[in-house]
Amino acid sequence: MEGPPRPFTDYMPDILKRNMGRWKGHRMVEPGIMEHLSDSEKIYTVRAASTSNARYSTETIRKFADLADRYFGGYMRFTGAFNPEFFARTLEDARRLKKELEEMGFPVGGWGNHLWNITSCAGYFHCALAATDAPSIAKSLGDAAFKYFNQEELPAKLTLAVSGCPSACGGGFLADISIVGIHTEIPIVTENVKSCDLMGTAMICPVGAIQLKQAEKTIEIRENLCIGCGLCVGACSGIIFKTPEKTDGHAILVGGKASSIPPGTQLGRVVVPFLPNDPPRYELTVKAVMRIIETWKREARKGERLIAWIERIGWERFFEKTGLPFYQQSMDDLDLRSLMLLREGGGK
Amino acid sequence: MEGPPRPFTDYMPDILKRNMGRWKGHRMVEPGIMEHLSDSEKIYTVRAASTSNARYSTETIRKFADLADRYFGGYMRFTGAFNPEFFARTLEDARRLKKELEEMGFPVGGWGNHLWNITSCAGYFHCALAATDAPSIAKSLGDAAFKYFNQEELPAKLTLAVSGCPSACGGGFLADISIVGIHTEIPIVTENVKSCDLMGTAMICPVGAIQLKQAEKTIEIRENLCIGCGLCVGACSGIIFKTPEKTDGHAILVGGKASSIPPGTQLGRVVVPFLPNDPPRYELTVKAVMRIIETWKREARKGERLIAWIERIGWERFFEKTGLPFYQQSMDDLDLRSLMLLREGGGK
Amino acid sequence: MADPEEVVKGLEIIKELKKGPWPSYIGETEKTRYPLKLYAASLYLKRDLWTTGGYVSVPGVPTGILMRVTSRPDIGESANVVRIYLPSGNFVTSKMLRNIADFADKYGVSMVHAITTSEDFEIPGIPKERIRDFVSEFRASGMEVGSTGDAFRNTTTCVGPALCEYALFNAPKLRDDFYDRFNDYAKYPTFPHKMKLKVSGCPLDCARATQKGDIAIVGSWEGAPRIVKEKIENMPKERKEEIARSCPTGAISIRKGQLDIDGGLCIQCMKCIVMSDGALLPGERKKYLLYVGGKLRGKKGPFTAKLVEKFDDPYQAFDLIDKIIEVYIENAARKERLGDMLFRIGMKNFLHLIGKEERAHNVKDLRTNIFIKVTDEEKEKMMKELKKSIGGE
Amino acid sequence: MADPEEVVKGLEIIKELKKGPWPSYIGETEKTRYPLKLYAASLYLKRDLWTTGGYVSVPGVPTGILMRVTSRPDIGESANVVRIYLPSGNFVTSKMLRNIADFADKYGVSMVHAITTSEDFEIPGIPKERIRDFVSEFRASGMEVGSTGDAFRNTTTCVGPALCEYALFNAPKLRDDFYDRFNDYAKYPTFPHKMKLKVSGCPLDCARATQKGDIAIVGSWEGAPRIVKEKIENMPKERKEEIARSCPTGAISIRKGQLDIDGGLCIQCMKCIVMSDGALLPGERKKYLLYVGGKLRGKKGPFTAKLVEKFDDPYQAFDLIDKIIEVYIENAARKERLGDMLFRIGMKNFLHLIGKEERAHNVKDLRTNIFIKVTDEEKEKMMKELKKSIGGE
Ligand code: SRM
Ligand code: SRM
Ligand code: SRM
Ligand code: SRM
Ligand code: SF4
Ligand code: SF4
Ligand code: SF4
Ligand code: SF4
Ligand code: SF4
Ligand code: SF4
Ligand code: SF4
Ligand code: SF4
Repeated sequence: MEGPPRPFTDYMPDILKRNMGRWKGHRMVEPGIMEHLSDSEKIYTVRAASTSNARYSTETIRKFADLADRYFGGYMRFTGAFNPEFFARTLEDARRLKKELEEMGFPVGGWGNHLWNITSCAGYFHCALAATDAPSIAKSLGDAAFKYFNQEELPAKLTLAVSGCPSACGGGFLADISIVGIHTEIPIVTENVKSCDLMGTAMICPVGAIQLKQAEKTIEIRENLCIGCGLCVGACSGIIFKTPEKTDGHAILVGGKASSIPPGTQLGRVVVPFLPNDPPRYELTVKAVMRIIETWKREARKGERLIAWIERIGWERFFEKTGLPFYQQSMDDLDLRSLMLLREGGGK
Repeated sequence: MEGPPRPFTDYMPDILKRNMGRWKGHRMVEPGIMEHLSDSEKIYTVRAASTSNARYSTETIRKFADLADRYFGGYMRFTGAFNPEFFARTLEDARRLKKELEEMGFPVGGWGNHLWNITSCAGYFHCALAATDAPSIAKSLGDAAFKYFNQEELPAKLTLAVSGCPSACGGGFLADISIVGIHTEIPIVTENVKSCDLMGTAMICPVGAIQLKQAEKTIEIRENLCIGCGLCVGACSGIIFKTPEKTDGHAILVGGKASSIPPGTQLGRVVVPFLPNDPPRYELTVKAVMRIIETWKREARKGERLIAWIERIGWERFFEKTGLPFYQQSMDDLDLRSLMLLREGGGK
Repeated sequence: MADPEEVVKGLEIIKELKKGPWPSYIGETEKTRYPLKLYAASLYLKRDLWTTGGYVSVPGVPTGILMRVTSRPDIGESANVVRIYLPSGNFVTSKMLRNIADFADKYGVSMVHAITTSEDFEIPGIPKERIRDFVSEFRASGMEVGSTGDAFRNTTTCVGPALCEYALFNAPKLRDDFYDRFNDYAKYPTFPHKMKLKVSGCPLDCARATQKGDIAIVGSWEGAPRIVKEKIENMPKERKEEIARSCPTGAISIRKGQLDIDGGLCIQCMKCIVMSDGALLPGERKKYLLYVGGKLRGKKGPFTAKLVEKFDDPYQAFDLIDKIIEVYIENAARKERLGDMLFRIGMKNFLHLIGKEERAHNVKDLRTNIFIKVTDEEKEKMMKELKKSIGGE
Repeated sequence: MADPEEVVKGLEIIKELKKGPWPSYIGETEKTRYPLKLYAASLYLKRDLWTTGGYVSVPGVPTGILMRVTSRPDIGESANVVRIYLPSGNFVTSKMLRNIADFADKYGVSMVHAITTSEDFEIPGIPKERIRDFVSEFRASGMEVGSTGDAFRNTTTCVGPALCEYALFNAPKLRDDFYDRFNDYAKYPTFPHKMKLKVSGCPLDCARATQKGDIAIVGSWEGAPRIVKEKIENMPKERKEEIARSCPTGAISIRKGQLDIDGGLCIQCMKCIVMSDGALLPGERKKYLLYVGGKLRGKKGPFTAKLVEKFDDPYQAFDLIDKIIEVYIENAARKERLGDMLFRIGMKNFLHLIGKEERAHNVKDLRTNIFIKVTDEEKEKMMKELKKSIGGE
């Protein structure tokens, strides 16, 4: 059979098959432990933080398999947001699981008014296109915001996401607070360009900055038009950023969310347009993110996601209250009603 | 002295000069009669409906002058929204004034949760560019919605505006409910075009639909591009709409407002994109407007302007509740096109 | 000679428009010499019977007088219109009204257009050959014509402190002063297209400045509304709760039975104020907001005006208006309203052209894409500011 | 041979990343054969040391396998990545995990990327020459690789009714069925660019379908939420009031002590439901919403998805998806995501191309300009509908 293994029910424990569509309620017992009730049965799920970019050794994968065997007949799952999720029959079992996971280095937490997860892409770790290293930023943020994962309450759900470049594989744009890598130089064309599909490369440029020089079998980048998006760099190995160590960095965006709860689906907005890459701990970036979280925590109402709070008070006061400077790059020139229409379209 | 007569205080009654900036409060005694209080003094204003497009005979103007003489030493004013406004020293005087005005055919009303005014442009009455006749529509709406002017309460302030064409002199776009005339044909070029500033005419077209034919001393309108906006027709007498009696009509827009009260300044949105010109009484247009007013009256909360109500319930339910059909023309694509141009660096 | 069919039928139609409780302009018009047959015919034919004659300048009125040409001279005569400036706040005296009526009788068709949507009076129906005489005689009577052409059209303001306790400044006086300073721009057609300045005394914006003003000045304040102690004390608890609930930003809470307003959250929307029966009024730290780019047509259709700057004194806006005019004249295309120019070049470029930096109050929302260009200097400046504000190393 | 400076300094840097309470990927990586020195050097040098090798197709995987080329072969080897489909809902068994771990040990670097943001597993570090063997052996073990190239990338869904009482349909099952029907589009790279279908069981959208889905299916309903009588009765009055106040449209009122929900006003936002501790649940008149055009990059940056249609049965969406694919293939430019195509041609044209008429649910806001084109037939149709609805003559 081609495609994914299916039916998926073959990979589910019996209790879930029996209760499929029959669950009646759920309750967060404590961060990371959720109780699910059907008419006659009960199950606990226990979810642990994942490593940055969800990278594991086979040793750890086998330990997960062991836990699944010992607690639930060999079944477990991974959430859509990176986290390994285990099943338990009783609350005691769930708490034992939690302890075991924590001993392995995987704290249990999330759900409710907590930090649920940090997604991140491969960045320098595995990708060819990174303008910033997502995994190390994700780790630094996780350490700094850790108490919100399994201890202190926030006004509402909080998600963080880190992506190495505007492709946003790690979910830049979509989390309450997202970090997205950006290039800020105009790429240059090298000899290698000859080996690329020149027409295809020219066509990929979103602003028509690439001029095809058919005769010379090369292309030229018009500097005044190029927005440094990097699409051509990804498409053709003969186009490169020359000094990424000087020019690459990342932006902070706030206010993305997916759920229908007002104000519905939202994309993050750029509040800090550029921060330099400063591994291992990205102090300034982490400080700015923590400042946003803490201001929101102090000022928002219960149940108010980050963007709901900002919508209530307005951007001017967001900057006043967080103390973050307002940068002109946060201003989109397309900040006109037509763009709003576009951004919003129909929908939730 | 050039410009307007000034200082304006020379044209104000003493009591207003004395209390300038010292008013402490106001109270709508009844529709059209407002009491203004300063620390030590009191004044009443009485405002009457105006004719469509605020057209008066000199006979009536002189009667207004007489009223001003008899009640307040020769002083009166006109509100920014067409209405003649008189002053009175006591409530009895105000009520007498009201009676006199009503006997002249000028009912007193507006303020608070009522219909405040209907502004309208000249339309066929005096303008060369009209696609619909604003004054007769304004009159028909005034008659139909009259009870909301000085009797029944609405959820909030209501303003109506009628404009003969997209220039919107009468205030199309900006009232809670606006009617705006539209042309729906592509204009044609006649012999007279030779007398126009051809270059200027070509430049006026917002979508570049006019092609200059320097050699032949004429221009050509590219039908596929032309959006029938009529700007060229206004600019050059050699360009005309051929069968306006068949193609002209008007649209209904809802939700315009100026005040800061949430949701702030708003432009009207097109809910009925085309209605035929059907004088004298424009039954369908009037019915549609009344349907909107009555649905809003029934469904909105106290203090909720039309657009605030619509924002709360959403457009889908606006159409469900009013029963108005949703027309595809209410959906904007033009904005997106110009935005595209802009994004891709399109110039003038 | 008998009237043609369209007139006969047309007169039937307009008879209907004399009925009903709303004041009838037809009834009024019958008392004038306006060519009602022409209008009647146009309603029957469903087409406008006027054609445009443009603005023709006459001595002393460089921006021109509006010409109206009839396309059916058999049933109605061509006629032209003069626009008359009113005193600020549209205060008129009976003397002024009678004077205008006299001129309308003598030169026009005994009709006065009292008041236009841009708050002038008009006298319609003046024959072309009499315009010159009219203008000089009318001027001699102490009044002025204007509000035409590619110049400042009439500047309108709300009634302001003359009648209204919300006014944060003397809006009508500002209009007087505007004409002292900027009248040349109103008199000579030097702009790419018309320009309109509209002024409101408070954010309720009775002058619709934020909808119609190429340039708008609106009175506002900073921080919380002012609480009128005596009045708030007598307010029933439920009213207070209702007011607190109505605040869009949640700035109002009730502490110890009293309204407590967090100035840091107030967006000066006036909602609580209009609900308060005078117990709340605009705040005391006054601010004056300058907006640009509002208009209803132009090339791209209607735009609301966008906030550019907040001043401590409304007269500070005048210098910026000088700069805006300069930028408009230099950068706009022919017949391009300021708002369309703004749309074309972008708010950012506009701010830079008028010598301003972008600030949070200039945006309603922030960008979502990150195709951002930043120079090295900008980066350095950004890091400095950021470190200062959040205490980086 | 001694490590070059950038590796030595780099290893210092990453040591720091082993500290702290958040799980450390460095700690994990040290237990693998991943070239950590290469990564360490890149952090020190502040530049990515991988270069792209594109997707190279191998027999049986026409959409290709992701190639990773190192630009510093002296400190790290080139390596390629396979993406592995998981069962819907990301349910995995210990057997499956061990099987994958075995393959990662044998072919890769003993590392598993468990789970990608698009909910595959990956095994990184497979040498080019071993890919073919890997693929056939891995397939024989009962699992499939994919989610690459200009094709349907992995379709993701929330966990749905398997664990969640909000689910309005069996989202993971729909994914199974999707692959039964559409696998060819996932297997062969026939699209202009990648396509992603994301599916959420209810409007809370745990799959982030409306942010990331070129095509998104989201469970919803019509009318009011369902009230669970037993539970609502025990709810304290203040909780009820809090819930009523929280509704954005004011659909909830309290009548005779009970929650009264006006279905005509409910926008299915789920706010009341998540506050209710199970006393409110999604309504019973189920609807399935199809959105298009979401994505995070493309040519124009991030767009949220736009609502196209509401179905009574989620499987009705499949036929429309067929049509959407057809329209996408025919109309998109090379490397143009569906959302960018939509932006370019406009929602209207898109709807027409897929054989739909515009309806109120397709828009969030209406146009403000009136430069409208309407044909005579459209006018006639409009008048007919209008008369029918408001009872004109
Ligand atoms: C497990 C997971 C889905 C999956 O298939 O993997 C999930 C499952 C549930 N989500 Fe979710 N959400 C999951 C990611 C999301 C996401 C996406 C994300 O975080 O990346 C969202 C959209 C986020 C957004 O809006 O930005 C999401 C928005 C919600 C919400 C709305 C939150 C809000 O305030 O807007 C709720 C309701 C709530 O929290 O009360 C919710 C509630 C739930 C509940 C608790 C509902 C229930 O009745 O049980 C589901 C629990 C099922 C369970 O125990 O497995 N789920 N949920 C995802 C776990 C992510 C994680 O590991 O952290
Ligand atoms: C007289 C007038 C200004 C003028 O200079 O001519 C005026 C004057 C006042 N307006 Fe206004 N508004 C006047 C047109 C407007 C307009 C423009 C319009 O209607 O064309 C608006 C913006 C409308 C909009 O938002 O679309 C306007 C929005 C308001 C509001 C906000 C209403 C709202 O609910 O949004 C208030 C507050 C209220 O009604 O409680 C207000 C309140 C007031 C009060 C009653 C406030 C006060 O403290 O007294 C002012 C009374 C002064 C007086 O007695 O003359 N005024 N007001 C205008 C009378 C118009 C008329 O004849 O109907
Ligand atoms: C008299 C007046 C309407 C009324 O009956 O009250 C009026 C009447 C005309 N306007 Fe206007 N406009 C009048 C206020 C407006 C307003 C409202 C306002 O200013 O508050 C607007 C919309 C606001 C704005 O400016 O955006 C307005 C936007 C226009 C436009 C569109 C300009 C543009 O491109 O944006 C035109 C066409 C043009 O200028 O090319 C126009 C053109 C015209 C002409 C001159 C068209 C023509 O050549 O036939 C109209 C003459 C009608 C006539 O013969 O009586 N009129 N015009 C108003 C006189 C204002 C004044 O005293 O100065
Ligand atoms: C592995 C994964 C990230 C992760 O670490 O979890 C990933 C990794 C890459 N993505 Fe992605 N994308 C991944 C999910 C995403 C997502 C999120 C999602 O699907 O939920 C997005 C944003 C959503 C969207 O599609 O808009 C995403 C938007 C992109 C783009 C932008 C495409 C566009 O033009 O819109 C690219 C660039 C491209 O395709 O040309 C890209 C390209 C890449 C490449 C192949 C770039 C390259 O050639 O080096 C990355 C390989 C990294 C590596 O070597 O490890 N990736 N990519 C995810 C694999 C998904 C899967 O299992 O199929
Ligand atoms: S977001 Fe950019 S850096 Fe990160 S994996 Fe995707 S393409 Fe690579
Ligand atoms: S970096 Fe982006 S904008 Fe610049 S040339 Fe390449 S594709 Fe075009
Ligand atoms: S809106 Fe149009 S029809 Fe009416 S006065 Fe202005 S230009 Fe003439
Ligand atoms: S009607 Fe408007 S769009 Fe058409 S040619 Fe004339 S100016 Fe251009
Ligand atoms: S705008 Fe404000 S100050 Fe001016 S009249 Fe209206 S309410 Fe009064
Ligand atoms: S003016 Fe508006 S924002 Fe300010 S306190 Fe009053 S209601 Fe709140
Ligand atoms: S999207 Fe809805 S149905 Fe699916 S897991 Fe989330 S809450 Fe449950
Ligand atoms: S789902 Fe949302 S809109 Fe519907 S009743 Fe509940 S809170 Fe109100």
